[in-house]
Parts: sequence; C-alpha cells; structure tokens
Amino acid sequence: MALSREQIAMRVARELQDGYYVNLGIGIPTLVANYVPEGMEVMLQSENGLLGMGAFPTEAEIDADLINAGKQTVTTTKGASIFSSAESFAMIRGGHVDLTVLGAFEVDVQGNIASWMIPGKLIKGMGGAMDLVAGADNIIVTMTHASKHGESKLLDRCTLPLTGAGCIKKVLTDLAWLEIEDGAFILRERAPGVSVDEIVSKTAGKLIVPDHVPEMEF
Amino acid sequence: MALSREQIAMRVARELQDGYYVNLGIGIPTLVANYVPEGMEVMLQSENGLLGMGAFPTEAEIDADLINAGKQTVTTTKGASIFSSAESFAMIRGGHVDLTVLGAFEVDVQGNIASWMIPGKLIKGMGGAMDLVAGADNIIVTMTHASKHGESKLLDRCTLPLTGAGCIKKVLTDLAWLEIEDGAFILRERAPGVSVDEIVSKTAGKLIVPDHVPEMEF
Amino acid sequence: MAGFDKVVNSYEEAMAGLESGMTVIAGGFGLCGIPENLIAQIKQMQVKDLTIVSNNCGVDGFGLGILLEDQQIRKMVSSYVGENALFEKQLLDGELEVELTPQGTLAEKMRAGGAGIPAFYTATGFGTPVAEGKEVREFNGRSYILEESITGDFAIVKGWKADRYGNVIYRHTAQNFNPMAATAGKITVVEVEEIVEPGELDPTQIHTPGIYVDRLIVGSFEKRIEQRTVRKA
Amino acid sequence: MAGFDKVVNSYEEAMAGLESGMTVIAGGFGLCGIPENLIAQIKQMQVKDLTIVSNNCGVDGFGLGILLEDQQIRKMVSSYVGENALFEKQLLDGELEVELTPQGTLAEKMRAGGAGIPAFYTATGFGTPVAEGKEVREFNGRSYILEESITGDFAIVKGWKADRYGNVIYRHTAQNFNPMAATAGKITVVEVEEIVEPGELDPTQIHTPGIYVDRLIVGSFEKRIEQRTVRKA
Repeated sequence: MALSREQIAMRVARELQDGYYVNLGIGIPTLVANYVPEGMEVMLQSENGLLGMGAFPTEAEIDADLINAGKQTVTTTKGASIFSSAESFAMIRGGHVDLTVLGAFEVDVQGNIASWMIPGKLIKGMGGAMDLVAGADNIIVTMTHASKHGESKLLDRCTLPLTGAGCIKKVLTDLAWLEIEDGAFILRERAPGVSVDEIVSKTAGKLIVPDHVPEMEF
Repeated sequence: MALSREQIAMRVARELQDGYYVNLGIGIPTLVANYVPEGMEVMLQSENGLLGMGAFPTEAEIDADLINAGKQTVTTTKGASIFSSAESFAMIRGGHVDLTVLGAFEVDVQGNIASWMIPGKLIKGMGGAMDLVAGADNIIVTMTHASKHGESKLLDRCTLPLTGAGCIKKVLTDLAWLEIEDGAFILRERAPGVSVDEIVSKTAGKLIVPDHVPEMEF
Repeated sequence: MAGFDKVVNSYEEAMAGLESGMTVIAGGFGLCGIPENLIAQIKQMQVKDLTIVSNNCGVDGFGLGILLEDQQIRKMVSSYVGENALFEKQLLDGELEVELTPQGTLAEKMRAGGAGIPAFYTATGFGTPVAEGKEVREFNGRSYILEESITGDFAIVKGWKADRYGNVIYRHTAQNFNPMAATAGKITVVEVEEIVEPGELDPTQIHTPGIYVDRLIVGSFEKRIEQRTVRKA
Repeated sequence: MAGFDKVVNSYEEAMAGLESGMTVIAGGFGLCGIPENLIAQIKQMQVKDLTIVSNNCGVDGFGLGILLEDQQIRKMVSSYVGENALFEKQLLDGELEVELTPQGTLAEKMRAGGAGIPAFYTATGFGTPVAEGKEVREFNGRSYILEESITGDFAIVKGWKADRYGNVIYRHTAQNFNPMAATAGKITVVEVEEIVEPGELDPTQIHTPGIYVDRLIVGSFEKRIEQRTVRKA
C-alpha cells in the first residue's frame, strides 16, 4: 500500500541524525518534526530568520512577531536564535543546514527539481525554495510517485520550469525510497506491500532496480 | 606661513556639518575631532566596527575589548553602536559615511590618491584605506604640499601605486585648500601669509588659480 | 531636528519627498514586521507607478495590498506574491508587473545594495527561469549566476525600539528583511513601537545602526496574523 | 558531546584535525578579540605551511606572531601586517608570503565564503595593485573588480559568552572579524570567556548562531593592549 502522509514523515525522520539543523518545507515535510526519534535532538531552521523553531503556541502564547516561513505562529525552543533574512539565507546558501526536506512536482534522473511553477497556472513565486535546493548538500524530496492521472513524476527530464538543476540525490515517494546517481534513479526501498513491478511501471525516468529491494517497516 | 597640524585640523573641521558621520584617519585627521564647532554634533566611525567613538579612556576605564582602528583604547559616546567588520565596511563601501579625512603621499589632477605603498620600502598593507577612498563621496585628503626635499605631492599623475582611482575631490595641504575638477587642481584658499606664487611653484600638477584666492583665517 | 535626532512627528513628514515612479524597498515577511503606517501613508499620498521591493505584497485590505486598491504599484519585486485577489487580477490584466526573485537572492540584493556591492554570484536559480538573461560563471567547478544589487529611493522599515539617533532593534522574527531594507534606501524611514533616549540601548546589540536611518517615527500597530496556528495549552 | 552541545574540554580536542598545509581563518583586529589560546594550541601542535587569513599577524611574542617563531606560517592573507620584526625578516627572506587585501574586502570575502557566494564586485582596489589580474566590470558607469570568497579548513574565533549550543555574543569591538570568520571554516572553533546554558542568551541578540559553530571551549585570556591611550580622569 502507498505510504500515508504520516508514514512518509516517519520514513524521512529515519534520515535524521542527532544534532542536525533541518529545514522542513510546507506540507508533508512539516510533519517530520513529529517523528524525531527518542533521545535525538534536531533543530529546525525557518528561512524567515529563526533557528530553533518550536511547537505552535498556545492561545496565551500567540505572538504576531513570531512566525515561521509558512507565516504560521510558532514558538522558539531553548537555545534558539533569530536573525535577518540575509543571515538566514547565508546559512542556507552557505551549506550550513544539514538536511532540507521539501516537496516537488517533478524530479529527474539528473537531479533536477521542478516545484514552483506550472505554466498556465498563476505563478505565486519560488519563495525560498530555489535557495534551499541550491544551498543544501543533503536534500530529501517528498512527493507522490505519480499524478492523480497516473503520470509519473520521476522523469528522464523535468517538463516544468526548474527550481534547481542537478541538486537532488534522494527522493521519497508514497511508493518508494530512491537515490539519484549517474543519471538514474536507484530503487532503494519500497513501501510495504508495493511491488517492484508497480514502481517500475510508475517511474518514467531511467530506473535501476538492485537485486534486493527491501520493504520499509513501520 | 604653512599651517600647523592643529590649523589643518581646524580648517578641516569647518567642513563638518551637524549630524555628520565621519571617519578620521590616523595622524592629523584624528585631530579634527578636537575642533568640532560649538553646538554641532558629529559621530566618529572607526572601521574596526564602532560608530560613536568617544575620547580616550581614563586609567580606570581602559578596556582591552574597546579599541579604534588605530588599535588605541577608546570609549563610546552616548548612542554608539558596535558591529562586525563586515557591517562596518558595508557602511563605508555603501557610501553611508558623510565625510572621510585621511592622509596621503600623493594626489593627482585625476583624483587619484597614493597613500599606502612606497616601492622599495617595507609594505605593511593598505588596511581600510582602499575601502574608505572607494566608498566615500566626500573625502578630504590632508598632506603636506611638498616633500622635505621640496618635491610637490600634487601631481599630474601619481608616481606611487594607487590607493584609489578618481576618488579625491578635496585636498588640504599645509599651504592651500584645493578642489579637483575636470583634470586640474583649483586653488580655493591659501594659508595665512602664503602667496599664490609659492603655491604655484610647489604644485606640479595642472593648477587653476581663480582671480581671488582668499586667505584662511584662524 | 538637530544633530543625530532622527525623530519626525508626523507620517506626512516621514514620507515627504516620495513621488510617483519611485522605488520603495519595504521590510517585512508576510504580514510580520511590516511598516503598516508608512504603507498607509503612501496610500494617502496617492503616488502612482511605484516599484515596490518586498518579499510579499500583503493581503487584500492590509499591508502592501492596500496600495493595489488604487493601482499605485506598477511593479513588484518579490519572492512570493498572490496572497490576495486584487493582486492576481491586476497581474492577469497586465496592470501590474512582477519580478519574481528567490527569497535569499532578494535579501542579498538588498544587503549588497546597501553595502556598495553592485553584483554577486549565487548558485540559486542556476538552470531555472530566474537565470534567463543572466551571466553564468563557474567557480571551483560549480555554476553560478550573476545577480545585481537593489537600492531604492525610499526604504520603509518596521522596528521595535529605537533611540532618537535611529539605532534600531527588532522583535523576534519581525526582523526578517527589515535590516537589509534599512541599508538600501536613499532615504530610510523607520517606524517603531517605542523611542528611547540615546544610551538606553546596548551598543553591541543594535540591529540597525543609526547611520542608515534618516527619519524615525513612533506608531501603533495592528500586527495582523496571517496564519493563526495554536496548540492546546 | 550529544545533540547540540558543542563544548569540548581541552584545547587538544578543540583543534584536533588541524594539519600542516591547511588554511586557518582567524578573528581579531590587532590584538583585540583574538583567539589567544587556540593560537597557542596551534603553536604547540607544530603544524607547518599554514595559510592564515587574518586582518593582522599579531606582534612579536603574542597573538599570531608566535606562529612565526617556528616558521609555521607559509602565507598570510591580511590587510595590515608587519607590526613585528620576525614577520618582516621572514618576508624579506622569502620564507613568508603575504597577500595584502583591503580590510573591507577581506571582511566581505570571509562573509561571502560562509554565505555561499563565490565572488562579488567591489570598487575597492580598482585602479590599484590590488586589481592586478582581476576582472574589471562596469555597473552604472562605475568600475568594479571581481573578488572571490575565502573559506578555511578551520576558523578560530574569540567570543565573550556562548551557550552550550554555540550561540555566541562578542564584547565591544572584540567582535570585529570574528562573526565572519565563524561562518567560513569547515570546522569552526570558538573560545569564550564564559559558557552559559541554552536559553540564557536572548535569541534576538545572538551575534553568531550555533549552526556555524562546531566546537566551543572556555579559556582565560591575557587581552594584551597594543596602543594604551589614556586621558586624565
């Protein structure tokens, strides 16, 4: 069965390491914060200028001057720091964030990612996404493997305008965990009960299937 | 008579305006701070990261962590701010300092300045001087008009390696106040008792002498 | 106003000199840390054809969104827009131009503008529509694009506290783009919640030194919240 | 060390991994705000052929000057040097190379290195020996030169207080180059006068966020004064 949103977040959380500074994009990536393994500490970076983002505030704690990059009211954790947008993106662009998790429309075998613009639809902007994908060494893209109409989002070449070129190495879909190497997707893990054949049939880009593709366990 | 060091500082101080942020170089420029006109406020910027440099400390006030760009112990004035060297030079390079006063070996009719390097002598470095002359719109160079051997320091073309190209418009020597315009020095004022002829004879670069060249008064 | 006292007493005075066709750089992220009253003053002045440089364009009826009501904005330079219907309509009708700029590049362009750096290279946007028409250059085997800095005729900034000399501190994430905006205006106007006497703020804890600030005014702020998210106590 | 606790307990541990031939970026201006004990540790380690990026090179017997005694430095990148005799001698003997860099350009090169900006344009140095071999380009009718960023294998930094997570604040003008140095090291080591618990420092008043800091140690400091200037009380 395809992974639920929560399972996607849980699987991503296994990539966390103690002491990681992490930037989580809007949507499913945000859920990763709920699955930080016991005994491990990570610190969340929000690109509007906050390192050490905490939980949502209680009614009593709400402060209009304390929001995250999704414009949601938040709190700070102990040891947080707050700074300008220039400093925030210095961190991001300079590669100081250990892990970035974000969604996408398409990724391809060259590590290209398209996530911000669908021609013909209103373009709202890239926000910080282009900086995040260009700045991070370690990025996990989370997305559904195929569109509602069954069209693969894992391509030989992205069809949509790019967010970044050659910057993605890890993709987690609702069906599989894949790595991108030397111009191909490599199937590393599959969702519980999802067959290799199904993944192959829903992957348009070049896919390498190792002899053994373990099932994820939850 | 040639101006004394104090008179040079006094003459420069007449160019101050209320509310000016000023960077004073080492040597005679430093003395300008002693002649700020009554009722006028200026704030001194020190390029190591201090805006609002105060007097030298008393013995009791000395603090190794509070120095100026000349590495001298100083104090801060009320309303001072302290910041990084990058921020300090952002101010300087970005043209936010209203007036910069610094010494030089040579200036020329193109507004070039040489102040940091004499070939054959040990080169200690330019420090912040190149940033200061490139960043400021309003610079006053203070220097002696001629060397001890009588050689003019106001030239058609600097002979020494430059500190900055085309950035100087105002020069105060011990003999005269000059402006640089359209490839010439223009003699604006002369030191008390110094004749136009003496200034002409000691100025190697193209010099324009207006009909009336007033004497400075002190 | 004498010496370094930057305080002005009316919003008219704060924005005096702003004219149609000018470029205004605004601090703020979403509706957080936006110069609400300076924006309202721009609306009141009815200047037109403005180029506004701001990460976002407010919402319908609040923040920079109110400048859309009378079509005062000709061009927005932003990383994310379209949180309001009027914006969308004017964009589709061709009445409004948008130059979408990655958020980090936008912040850096403002900083560079204030810091006398005319241009810099960044990997952000390489290989994307943002790179169109821009120089690409390799450094150490990686490709970067050339981005030019931004300066404005005016910068409008929202601070928390400032002393009369214009030394400003920001509150929490209301800092965001404000410090860079403050450096990049020919005339920088800061509105704050409280003005204190010089000497009351710790010199080492100033976010925006007064040298960048031309005018300072104290105002009161609605501080509207865009996404009110809470947990149970 | 677990989670975000950056504290190490010995100077050996603080500088572990430093090898001959590496590049070290050091904070400090003159003798103010220099990482005295980290420098002493480098001397103790006897690593050689170092490239040191620092505004100055200390004085005879103190600060970076002590690394000259056993000829540990191959190259200095600085804006102002030669405050000590040994430096001068090694320079004239050709044992030491110096890359003189304008002070503001040096600060910006460090910042750019930490901020993922490989190069930027500046008017500083145009038309001077500093411009030799560098690209010149015009923006808005003015000439600028291209300067590349600097990063180091190690950055050594002197802070005042830090919390265990490596959030650092600096004291007075001992800040100087330290915040930029902190961003530009593959391994950034900070020594401070006091370590406090996370939460004790105001999040909006951190000079160097902990994300830049790899190792943190508390030391005691001589803080030698270079130019002791006083007035009568």
